[in-house]
Amino acid sequence: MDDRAIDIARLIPWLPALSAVVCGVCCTSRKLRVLAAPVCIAAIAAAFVLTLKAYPHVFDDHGHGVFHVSWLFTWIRVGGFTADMSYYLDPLTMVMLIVVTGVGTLVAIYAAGYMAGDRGYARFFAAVSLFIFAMTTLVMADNLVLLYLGWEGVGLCSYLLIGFYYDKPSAVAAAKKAFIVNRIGDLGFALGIFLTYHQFATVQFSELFQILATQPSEASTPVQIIPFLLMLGAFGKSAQLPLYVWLPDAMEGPTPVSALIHAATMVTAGVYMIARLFPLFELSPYALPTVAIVGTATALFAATIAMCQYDIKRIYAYSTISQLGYMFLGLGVASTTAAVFHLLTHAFFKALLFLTAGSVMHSLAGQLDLRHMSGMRRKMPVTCWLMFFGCLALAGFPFTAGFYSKDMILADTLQKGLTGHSTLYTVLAVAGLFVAFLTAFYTFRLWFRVFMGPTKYEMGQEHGHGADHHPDGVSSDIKVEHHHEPHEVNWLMNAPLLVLAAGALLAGYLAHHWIGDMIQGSSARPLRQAIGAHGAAHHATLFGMDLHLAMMYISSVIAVVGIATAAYFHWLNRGAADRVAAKWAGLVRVLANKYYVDELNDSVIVRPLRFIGYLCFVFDRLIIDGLVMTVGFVPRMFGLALRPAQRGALQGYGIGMATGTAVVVLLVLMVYF
Amino acid sequence: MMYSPDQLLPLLVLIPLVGGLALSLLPNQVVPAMAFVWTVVTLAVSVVVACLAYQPIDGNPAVTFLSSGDLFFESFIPWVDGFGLSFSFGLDAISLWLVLLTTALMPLVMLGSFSAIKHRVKEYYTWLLLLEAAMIGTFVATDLIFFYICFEFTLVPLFFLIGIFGSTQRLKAAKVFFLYTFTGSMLTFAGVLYVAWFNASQTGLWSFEIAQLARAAQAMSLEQQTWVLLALLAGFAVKVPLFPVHTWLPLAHTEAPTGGSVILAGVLLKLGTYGLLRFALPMTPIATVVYAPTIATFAVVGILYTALICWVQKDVKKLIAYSSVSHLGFCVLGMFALNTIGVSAAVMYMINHGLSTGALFLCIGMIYERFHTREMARMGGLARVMPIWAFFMVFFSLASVGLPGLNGFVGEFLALLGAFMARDVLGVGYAVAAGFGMILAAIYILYMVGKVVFGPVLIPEHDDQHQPPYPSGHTHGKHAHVRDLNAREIMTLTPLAVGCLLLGLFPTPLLSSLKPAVDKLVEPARLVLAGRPHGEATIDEVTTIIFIDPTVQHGHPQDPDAARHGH
Amino acid sequence: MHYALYMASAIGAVAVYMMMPRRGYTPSRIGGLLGAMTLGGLWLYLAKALPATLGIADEAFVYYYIFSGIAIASSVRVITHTKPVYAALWFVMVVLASAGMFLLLGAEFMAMAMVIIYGGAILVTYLFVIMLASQDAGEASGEKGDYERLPYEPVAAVAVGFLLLATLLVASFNPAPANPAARGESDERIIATVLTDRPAKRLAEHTGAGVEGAPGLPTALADRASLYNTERIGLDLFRGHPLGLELAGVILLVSLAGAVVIARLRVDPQPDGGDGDAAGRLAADAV
Amino acid sequence: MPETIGLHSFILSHFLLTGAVVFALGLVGFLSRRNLIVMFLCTEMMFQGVAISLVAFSRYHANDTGQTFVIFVLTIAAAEAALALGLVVLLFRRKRTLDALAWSQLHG
Repeated sequence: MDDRAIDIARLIPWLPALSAVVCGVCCTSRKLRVLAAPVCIAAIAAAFVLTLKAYPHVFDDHGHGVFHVSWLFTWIRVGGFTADMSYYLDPLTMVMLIVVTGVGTLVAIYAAGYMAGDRGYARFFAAVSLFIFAMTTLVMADNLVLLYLGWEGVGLCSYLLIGFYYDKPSAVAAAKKAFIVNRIGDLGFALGIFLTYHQFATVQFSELFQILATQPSEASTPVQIIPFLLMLGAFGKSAQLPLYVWLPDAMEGPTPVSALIHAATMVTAGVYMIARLFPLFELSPYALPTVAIVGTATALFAATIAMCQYDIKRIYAYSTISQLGYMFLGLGVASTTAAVFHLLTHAFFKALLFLTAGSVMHSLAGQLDLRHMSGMRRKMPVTCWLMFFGCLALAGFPFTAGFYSKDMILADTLQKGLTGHSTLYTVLAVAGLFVAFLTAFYTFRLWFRVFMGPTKYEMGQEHGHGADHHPDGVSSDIKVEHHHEPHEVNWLMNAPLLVLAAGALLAGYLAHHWIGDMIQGSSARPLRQAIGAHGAAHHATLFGMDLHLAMMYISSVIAVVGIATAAYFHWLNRGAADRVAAKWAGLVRVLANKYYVDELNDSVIVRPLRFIGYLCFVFDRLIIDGLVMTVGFVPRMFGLALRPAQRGALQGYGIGMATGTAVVVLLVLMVYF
Repeated sequence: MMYSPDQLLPLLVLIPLVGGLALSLLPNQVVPAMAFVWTVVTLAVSVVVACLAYQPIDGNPAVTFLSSGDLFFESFIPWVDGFGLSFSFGLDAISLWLVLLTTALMPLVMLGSFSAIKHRVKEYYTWLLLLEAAMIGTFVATDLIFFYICFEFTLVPLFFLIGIFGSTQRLKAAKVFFLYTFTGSMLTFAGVLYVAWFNASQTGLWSFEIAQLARAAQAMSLEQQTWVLLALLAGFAVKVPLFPVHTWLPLAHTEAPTGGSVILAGVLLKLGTYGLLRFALPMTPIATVVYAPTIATFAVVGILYTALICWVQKDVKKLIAYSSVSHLGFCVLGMFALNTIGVSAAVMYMINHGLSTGALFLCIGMIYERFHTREMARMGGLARVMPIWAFFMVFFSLASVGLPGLNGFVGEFLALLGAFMARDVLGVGYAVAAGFGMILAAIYILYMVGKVVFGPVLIPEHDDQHQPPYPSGHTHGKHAHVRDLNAREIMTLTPLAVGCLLLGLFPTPLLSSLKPAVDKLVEPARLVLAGRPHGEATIDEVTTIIFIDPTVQHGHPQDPDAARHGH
Repeated sequence: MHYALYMASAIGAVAVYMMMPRRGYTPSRIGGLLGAMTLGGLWLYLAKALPATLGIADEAFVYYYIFSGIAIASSVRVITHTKPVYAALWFVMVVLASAGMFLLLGAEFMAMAMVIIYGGAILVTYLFVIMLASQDAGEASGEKGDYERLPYEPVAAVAVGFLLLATLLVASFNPAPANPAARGESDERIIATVLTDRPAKRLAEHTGAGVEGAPGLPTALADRASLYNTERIGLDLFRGHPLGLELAGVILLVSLAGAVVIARLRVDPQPDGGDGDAAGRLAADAV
Repeated sequence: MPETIGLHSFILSHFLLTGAVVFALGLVGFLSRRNLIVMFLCTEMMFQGVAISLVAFSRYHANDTGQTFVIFVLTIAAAEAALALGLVVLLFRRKRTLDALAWSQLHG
């Protein structure tokens, strides 16, 4: 096989980068603005095509996964430390690239319609292109530092896109929050990189994995700390406890952004990173359980909050956090296949859900509140059924994509619990099942509320999505229609949704085995703590069945029960829901206020820190500067005391001079006589 | 006979000096343009110097002037022979890059000042050119006294730039700036004179050649070195400025005219770090090793402390000024890691900070020129009315925050890595603590960007009280027509943006050219460290706490290369 | 002897202070008496130690007391008189008295030059200026008399002046021994070049070569003694210090030009004064 | 003639005493009198004191250069008189007073 044929993959990040520059140029002129979307779509699509072209090269002749390092140029080299612009291509990279460029293309096409007429049209596509550049760099990076570049790069794009409607203070605040919370995680990541270099003297994956393969299973303490530091970065980027707070607020961005960045791709970077560095995580006996526990806790936590939210996008945001929790659970039980599989299916159905939510929002002039809409299926039939498929997948309805992947995670967890006789994993699996029920419930709560029941709606306050961004009078036809009544969106926007819906329904079934092969051929393959490492003989059974099969039955039941419950409370008998809510008013209030975590953060971290800032400032001005000024005060006093001597009278100086002379002469005389 | 490039360095100092003096002969109208052209000429000469430095010697592309780490292009103009005084010039990679930074910033400063300075034009540009001469002189001097003369002379032009062209509190600022830094550097002068005396008493010959003094000073006892190090710190730490002697900086920065702020942040602060690099490391290696943790502690405290202060500022310029203190903390931290990575990072950081913070000051200056205010509460959402400006502002803010791909990241990351790797000197605790500075940097910069660039549009009403003493010619009635950047302003910022991006993506030509020189600087400290037994009190306690088991830690090899073989 | 000198200085200071003009009563007579007694006392005290050989004619030494007394007394009047014209005239007395002392010292040329240049030329200039400046000073301000009459910090001035005097006196009464080698290179050159062709007779008068029993002088001294004071100064000035002479001429020329320029400046009267640009304006007005 | 031999040092001291007193009195006058003209007069008096000392030394060392110096002193005094008096007249024309304190513009 010709190794260098794969080098064409090096262009994958740079096409979107070029597109970002071109779109940036488009920003400057109103005439060029319309070019931005085609350029961006073309670039991402081209990247997708390149991905497909490079795809065959990551397998050897026997179909086993191999890796290639494709060197582009020297980036940082100093004193033995090397971090180059080079790309590491293996099956895991390919999976991620397909998700990123594939979903990216679809979302970009959707956005071309969705953002039409927006004042920041070109700016949007510039940022999206930049994001694709950063994200592809992230998944293709050959070393930790380049990964970090992509990592921070996607954070930047997230910042720019959340704050896209920068006239809205809430959007700016959300953007800032996202960046800063991510930075906290990034610090952990950076320290992890330092420690990795410190311990292994390299940050390049190919070398690192080679070293790790020969590591003794009893790793030293510093080595065991590395995964915990990296984990912090992953938690920040993938919105896990306790660093999840930025993601719900990130919904201030345009909906395609929420779909692409905050659901399908960027937030899964943490999952990718742990999967990529799985050999490192395996070195510590505590790292993976921690990941699993945090993942499950996050899943549960976010799912409960999602139960009581009314904002469609926020519900999906919490749902995303919850689903990411599942992925971390999958990683935590060393089932990287399941985690990446869920990542893949989630990308499809969550992107679909966000984009359909965007369609609803689009047609209701920015209205997102569940309480102000109902029975929309008559107005927007296509959107209605597209979202239905997405909801099915999210709820884990049998044979949809989410069903397979979620199932695999839960089954692997349970298996680990049963075969290893570990109570922890059993509990986690049960909790995961409970979250599955909650997921099915809140998903369909939303769908029934929006599309079922009597047709009733209030248009949003805003003329578009976000603030009024048409002061220059540029307004599309769609915007004018807003003022009349809701409508179905055009087919430019619906076409990508159809593809996504197909993915949401079929990806699970189709990719079921493929993903396993891909992961087994990559660095994410568990070596030490693989499930069933003790051999097939210990393959656990449940109710006399193969565990995976049993889990399918269980979760199917749970999904159906969840959907049925939601149907009862939110479609057939909405009054009952209100009564239940009234009965549990306290709990509902806590959940509706997201456990008051934002308030807690504000009063425990932000305000005290800012107060310390003020204290420092005062200290700086008064004490430190004061001290310096006091030091300066002493000569000043001397000066003040001597000042009368210099009063400008000629004879005053004369007296001084004569005195000086006399004293000097006197001194000389005293010495000599 | 081949042309000798040795005379280029005196020329490099003389060009701006002569240019500055010659400006006074020109009519007022052409002064700004001529000053600009003149700095471009200087830039061209410095680029020629750089090209010659990179030229292969004897046709071997691997061997250039830079590859040995020695001084090159040395030349001497005798001065006082009896005391070994001469105007001696020489370059190594570190000074070459700093000279390039100086000469590259200067034309931009000139360009950025065209509309801001309308009165006493001639003085302004004359002082700037003299300042450039002094700064270049500081970087190329290899004679102690010559270095010191140039170092001190930088104060004079800046004193007048702040005092004449600054804003409301300019006189106080100029005075504080001058006295603060001057007092410190007098002590430094005493310290280096002591070293010169020591050298004379050892060798019987007076010499002020820095390299010779460094060789001689290494023979001093720890106590002597400590005093010398203290004296060096008195001048250079004030100049950097290192916490807690930083309080002159916010005032000076805030009150200085834009051009002055840019030069101050861009180059003058680097004189402090450059001084530490040139003197502290080679002259007092023992004291440096012993006190590196102390100095680094001050650096780290400064990083966090000033970052927190930045967050509560109301004045944009003051915020950026305080952020300089925070940033240079990273630089000092990297430097006192005393390893190749850290010191290279420190040099890289000097250049990065010069570019990005200089550019931020230019951006703020453009706002000040339009609105005559720097208060964040009075402006907002400028992205709506000045999108091009907003682009640059956000770009440079991100460079300042250390976004990978831009220049700030490389320096910051490597400085932290250097501190992290320097187990014998600093250690993990310093890197972790300084790492929180990265978070705080994001907080305050985004806070500023969020207030000024984003948010609802708020354009400051013009306020007479905030009018500078010499208002620009630009009319500013109702802000109905806030104009975005014009071509000249874009031309001012674009080179800096390109520089940030280039250094962010291709730092290696810089880093690899620095390596020989940096290795030379680090060598004395490395020897001291090599001679010291492990496990003494120098092993960082914080490391021990983080790595619960100290025995594991001691078992690990110090050297990354050794580690590679070990595993 | 030091203590006597210190004490005399102190008492003299008190005396001069008493004679300083001031508001109200000025005990100038008492001060004058005290000063005279101090000077006289000091001389008497010193006279006890007078050596046998003075170096000048014994009978002439009386004149020293006379001339010196006049010079000192006149000096005191110069600084204590409230009218500038009188001060100037008293200064003429100082000049005349010191010319007398020059005669005692055998410096006839200097004595004459003093009288002519100082007493004749410079002082007359002063008198002109005083008259020029005083003529309408009366109308300018009501406080006219104050600055003429009232001294500026007399205590400090007197204290400092007499402190310096005391030190000078102590130094004066401990002179280094006369040094024949002080004869400069110039002297040697003069003798070697100029005096070679002087009439042998005049030399002989001083060396005693032609006169029997005359005490005679060593040749070196006789060389000089054979010339008149004026001749010697002329030789010393023109042969020994030609450069200084030229410089003096240049200085005089420059000051002449300067005086002309200054005299031609036109200034606006500014009774209240107070601006720092005066010098600048002067320069600007200069033609 | 015997008087052309050097003076006895004690006699020299007498002349020096006179010179010193005249010089000191001139100094006192310069420092205390406020009339610009009288102040300059006092400086002339200080010259006079110095001149006496110089001539006495000239005799003491039997060296004529002392007297030559007096000529230079005279020259300077003349030059000073010309310039200083011109300036005094100028200052007087400006302020209409000869008070030295009228020209003190620093207020310490």
